[in-house]
Amino acid sequence: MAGDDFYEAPTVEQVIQLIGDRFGGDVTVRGSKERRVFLSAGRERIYELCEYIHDVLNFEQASSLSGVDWETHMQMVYHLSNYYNGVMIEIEVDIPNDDLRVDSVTPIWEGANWHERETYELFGIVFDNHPQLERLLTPCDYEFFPFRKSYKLRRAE
Amino acid sequence: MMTSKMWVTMGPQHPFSHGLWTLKVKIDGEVITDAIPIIGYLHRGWEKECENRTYPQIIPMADRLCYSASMTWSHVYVMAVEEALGIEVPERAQYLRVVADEICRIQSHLMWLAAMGTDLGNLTVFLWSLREREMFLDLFVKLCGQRLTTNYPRIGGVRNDMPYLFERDCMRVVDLFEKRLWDIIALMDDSAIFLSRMQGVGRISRKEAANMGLTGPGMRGCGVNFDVRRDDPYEVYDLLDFEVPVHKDGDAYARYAVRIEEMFQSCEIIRQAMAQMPDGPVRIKVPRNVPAGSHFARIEDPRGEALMHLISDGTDKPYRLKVRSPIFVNVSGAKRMVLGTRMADVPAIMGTIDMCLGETDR
Amino acid sequence: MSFSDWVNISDPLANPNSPYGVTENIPYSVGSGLWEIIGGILAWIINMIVPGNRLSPWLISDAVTNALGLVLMVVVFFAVIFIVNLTMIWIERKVLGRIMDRRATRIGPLGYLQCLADGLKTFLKEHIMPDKADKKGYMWAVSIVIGSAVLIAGMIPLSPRWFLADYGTGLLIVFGIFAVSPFMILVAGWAQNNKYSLIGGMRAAAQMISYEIPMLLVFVSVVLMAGSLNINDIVQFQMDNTWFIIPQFIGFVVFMVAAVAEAERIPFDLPEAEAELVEGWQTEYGGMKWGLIMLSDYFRGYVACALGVIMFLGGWALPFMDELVIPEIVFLLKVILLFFIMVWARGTFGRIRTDQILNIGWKVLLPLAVLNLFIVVLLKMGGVF
Amino acid sequence: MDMSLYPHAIAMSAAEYMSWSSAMIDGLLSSGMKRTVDKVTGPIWAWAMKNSIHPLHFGLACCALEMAAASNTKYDAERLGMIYRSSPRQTDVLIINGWISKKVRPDIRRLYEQMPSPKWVVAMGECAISGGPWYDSYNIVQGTDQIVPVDIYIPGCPVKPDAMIDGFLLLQKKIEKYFARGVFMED
Amino acid sequence: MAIKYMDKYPKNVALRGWILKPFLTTFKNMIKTTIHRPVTIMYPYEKEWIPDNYRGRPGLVFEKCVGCGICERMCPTTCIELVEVEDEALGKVKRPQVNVGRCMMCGYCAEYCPVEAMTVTPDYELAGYTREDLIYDPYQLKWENTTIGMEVHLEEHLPSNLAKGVTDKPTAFYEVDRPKLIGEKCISCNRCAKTCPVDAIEMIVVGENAKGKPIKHPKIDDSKCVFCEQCIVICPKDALEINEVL
Repeated sequence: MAGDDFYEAPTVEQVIQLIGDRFGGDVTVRGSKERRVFLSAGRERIYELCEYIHDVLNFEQASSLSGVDWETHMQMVYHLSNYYNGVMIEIEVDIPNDDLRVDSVTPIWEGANWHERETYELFGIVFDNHPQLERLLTPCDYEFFPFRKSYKLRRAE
Repeated sequence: MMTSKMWVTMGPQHPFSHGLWTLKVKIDGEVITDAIPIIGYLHRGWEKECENRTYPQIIPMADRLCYSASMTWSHVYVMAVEEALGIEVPERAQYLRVVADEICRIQSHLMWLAAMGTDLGNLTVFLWSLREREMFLDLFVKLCGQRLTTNYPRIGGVRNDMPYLFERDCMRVVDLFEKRLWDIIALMDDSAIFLSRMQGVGRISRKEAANMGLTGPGMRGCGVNFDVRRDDPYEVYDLLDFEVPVHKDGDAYARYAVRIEEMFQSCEIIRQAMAQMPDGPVRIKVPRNVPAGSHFARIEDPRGEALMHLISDGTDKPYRLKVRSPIFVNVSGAKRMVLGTRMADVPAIMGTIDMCLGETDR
Repeated sequence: MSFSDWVNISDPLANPNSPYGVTENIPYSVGSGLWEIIGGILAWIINMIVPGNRLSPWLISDAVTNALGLVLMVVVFFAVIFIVNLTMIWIERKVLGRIMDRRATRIGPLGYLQCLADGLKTFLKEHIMPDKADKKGYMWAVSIVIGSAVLIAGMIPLSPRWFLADYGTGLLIVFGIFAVSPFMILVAGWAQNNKYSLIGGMRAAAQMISYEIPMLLVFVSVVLMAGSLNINDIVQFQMDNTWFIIPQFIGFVVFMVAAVAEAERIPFDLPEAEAELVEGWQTEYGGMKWGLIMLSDYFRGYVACALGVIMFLGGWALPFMDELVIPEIVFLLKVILLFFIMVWARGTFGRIRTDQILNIGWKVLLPLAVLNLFIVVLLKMGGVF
Repeated sequence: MDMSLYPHAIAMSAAEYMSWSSAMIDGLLSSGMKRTVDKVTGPIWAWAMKNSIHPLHFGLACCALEMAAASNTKYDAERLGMIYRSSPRQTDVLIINGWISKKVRPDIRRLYEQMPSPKWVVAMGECAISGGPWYDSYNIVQGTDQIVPVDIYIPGCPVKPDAMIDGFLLLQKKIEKYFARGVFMED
Repeated sequence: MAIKYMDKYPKNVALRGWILKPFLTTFKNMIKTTIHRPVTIMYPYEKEWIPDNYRGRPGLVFEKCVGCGICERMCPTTCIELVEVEDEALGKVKRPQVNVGRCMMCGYCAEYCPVEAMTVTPDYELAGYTREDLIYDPYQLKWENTTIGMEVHLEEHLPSNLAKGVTDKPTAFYEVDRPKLIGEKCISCNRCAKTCPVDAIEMIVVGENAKGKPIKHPKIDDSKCVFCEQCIVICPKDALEINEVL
């Protein structure tokens, strides 16, 4: 993003400071530990937030993207890491059950591609602007989303 | 000249795929113009199954996540649970975990070296490195009672203390291994044929690697100087002195060299850990219910960065357990790595990724 | 009439109809002698059952003895090469086992019978032909691959007294038939209707054709130096002068590299590259057909080594001790020595790439072969030989 | 050579050959010759088959590593004549060494069909025997015997290379029994 | 620490004769293994030594077992099932039966067994022709010559002990954890006493109810109890709960 400084290896304090400055109330800081920052964000600005984290804070790698089914709503959890001082950011994004859509971060991190495909097929969360949102792990004739809590395994019955 | 291109499906039963996956390549003569990786042949819903098992029951399941690096996977699982419980593991247990981790890293790298040897057409490398691997598996048998699926770490420590004379065995194996590894190196590195197969093949730039999310030796072969053990230390790695090998080239040879050097460094870590190991308890009692919360732990797997994200809800079973597998991300870049190379290079490139499909498909 | 009247072992070379009347030929002697015994016994038994029949005298007539003696000669000759080949397979397994620090085969005494078990097993397997395969090409390719391999193996004499035919064109025809199988491999690869085998066949054709040329150049220089195409003459010339490995060391190296490539062995086994092309051009062959292909591989390996021995290592001759040793044994030992080097290379190296193999063939071996030819011409003109 | 000396060399038409050979087979079967031949040749075939087991080079999961380890220097399965071939056409034994997901199930069935008979299937490890740790998964076939007939079950998680060789010794006994009933002139 | 390998390689192979070094290396090894014996273990004739704690199939010491069912509860693959068997000395008892065709040999049954009846055994040659062969009933499970190494002990340290500085008193959950009674919920049904495999529960009269019938509450004998949780599971009113000691 133009006009912003480039931070090669921001510390935890810098990360909280910068994100707070830029996004204000849209992003809340849930807490922080040594080398760990926990954020939660609204799903409208998640793409912008991720782009800012990638371009300005220089978090080059999306470690993990995972979906969580809280039964009342779904959640996406992003774990982002950098290659310099081991700081990781965790972002939680809530998604309402009646509109399972969120912006894809694959244009930012190519490594997020398969994580998003996996989340799509296992939870049914649809990622906008994803280049190839298809089934990855399960056979293509599966109609259900196995990781949702509404799908029970034999042992749980 | 007009040539027609054809799709060749390599897999799922194919000698180049160590495990079960498919690489569909479009070849023009011998040159690859397009590629589609297909995975999921080993998908078993690991994360879903864990939601139906109690916390200790998941440890042996985590062993089967990646069968050639079982120790690190159960380690990262118990670390995530300990993070959620907020407990500190006894120091001796931490050292024991480090030792077991490094043994696991060496044997996993040796398995990779063996597979790499057969990929490049040499059975001698395969058998020699499996011979060295047997020594480390014997150590595992003595320590944990199984060759591959160790089931060694426990929530709050490790299963048992070192058996009698284990330290001596460990030192002997490490010394012998360091001597014998040079034989394999002489076979690989001093041979013009192997060098010509590996150098300049499957080149990845640093930027691409970062964007793809490449981790582990693949990433360090591209010139990224990062290692979770050193830069985000867990257990007692911050008390140990070791080097992180980094190579600038980013080709198959760079990844090979990084792994070989890592084996030497692991030997050194085992020596130091054995020397510094304090006396004391190795396992503490932990409550069976984990307080609600969302926690994650990451670790340096032999293949890259392993991360487990645990969401607990106060019961004795996890609410959600997400596994970030390094190979899952590395193999998604397979297309980018093989484009423009020849068909004969595919095993050489995919061999240096060190596939392990158990953790990829989960 | 008694048994001895029917079985009379004569000197086969004294037979006026014998094709080997002029020179000594042990396989023929053994063959016709065998027939004289077997046919004699048969004739005697038949005569005992039906006295005075016309079949019995016919069985031991000169012409029949000749004809069936020739057949038995081929059988004897083939049996010897076959056993040598089994030994070579055994040596390969054992040497590889020792290089890799393991026991290798243990079936039978010292593991010698392993290849026999493998061979017998392939008889048992079901005959499968892929549905979409080109039936004629699929079957004929195997026949010609194994046929040509056995044919050239039969054309190599083991000594001046152990051969099937003594022919003037000698090495030329051996090389000619040696070059047939790449085309049949291409046909086989295409006929199986499998992409791996097609790529394997293409690789085989490209590789073998590019390695024929340096090989032929080396062959030309040998023939030029010996002044004859006849194998006996070439060996005799080496016995009279010196083994060709000394003046033509470059030629020997070029020949060995090309021979390894021709025999499709590591490091040049690209057509069967297991890592990327499953089993290469043999992917769809199973059962007996595959067994025959494996056998032909070893026959071609034997031929390549035998050619190397004849052209460079003095054939069946040993210096200073011509009278003391059995020439056939000397020849086979030398063949096995060369084969050991091939196995050693297999245990040491990996497989090289398609573009590299062609580069080596055209850019390294071909100039070296030309250099070798140049040296030979210089030596010849200088009157050294 | 004087061809006139020979009887009419090989002058049998295809139809003649067919009728001749079927008459020969009937004769052999009716005269009890087949049983005699089987008694002599059966042990030979059994010896050949059991000493030359070529398993398919097919790794599924954990036990694939132990399968590789069984051929390493310490255990060396080649002593028993086991050599891994990559093409199913050239193999005798299909080793299922891991869990079978629903995605790979048709492929395993296909590999089995591609192998020429006589062929055997070995279920190696818990996952292949009964689904093992993944017994309640939605994507796993609970046991190999649901898709292909299995001859030997080798438990272990993963199977120790020794145990795998032990299982193959058991398979050799089964092969001996198989050939005791005779294979001479059978399709 | 120093880099050991990477600064030495790759060397210039042209100067080193391209392929000569590997040739010599393999030749050296060939000579070595020809003179000495290769490392191969000729398996059916000789076997390698394995330690006692090797986790093969589970074993059972029939006499020690009390049929508490901790192994059944801990088994991650639910391959253990308690079956009723007729024993000459003990009569009708419950003993574990293991489906070895599903057991993943994690050793949990041996580790958590409070009476050291379940053991790990070094028996790994288990191949069979059918799946039924692999279901081991309690008598098949027996393993002669059980050594101490096979009885894997669960040794945990209580964090409270460690805080006090006591580091030489390892314990296990079945030694310290006990069921706790919530008195007002108990309906004196006596089920826990019936189901207790070690007869640790005794019903004690604590008073009389309105109708004059005695109110019995279970009293747990701590020395006998192995904390198998069977009483907790069977209690119809959830009057017993887990009391963890940390």
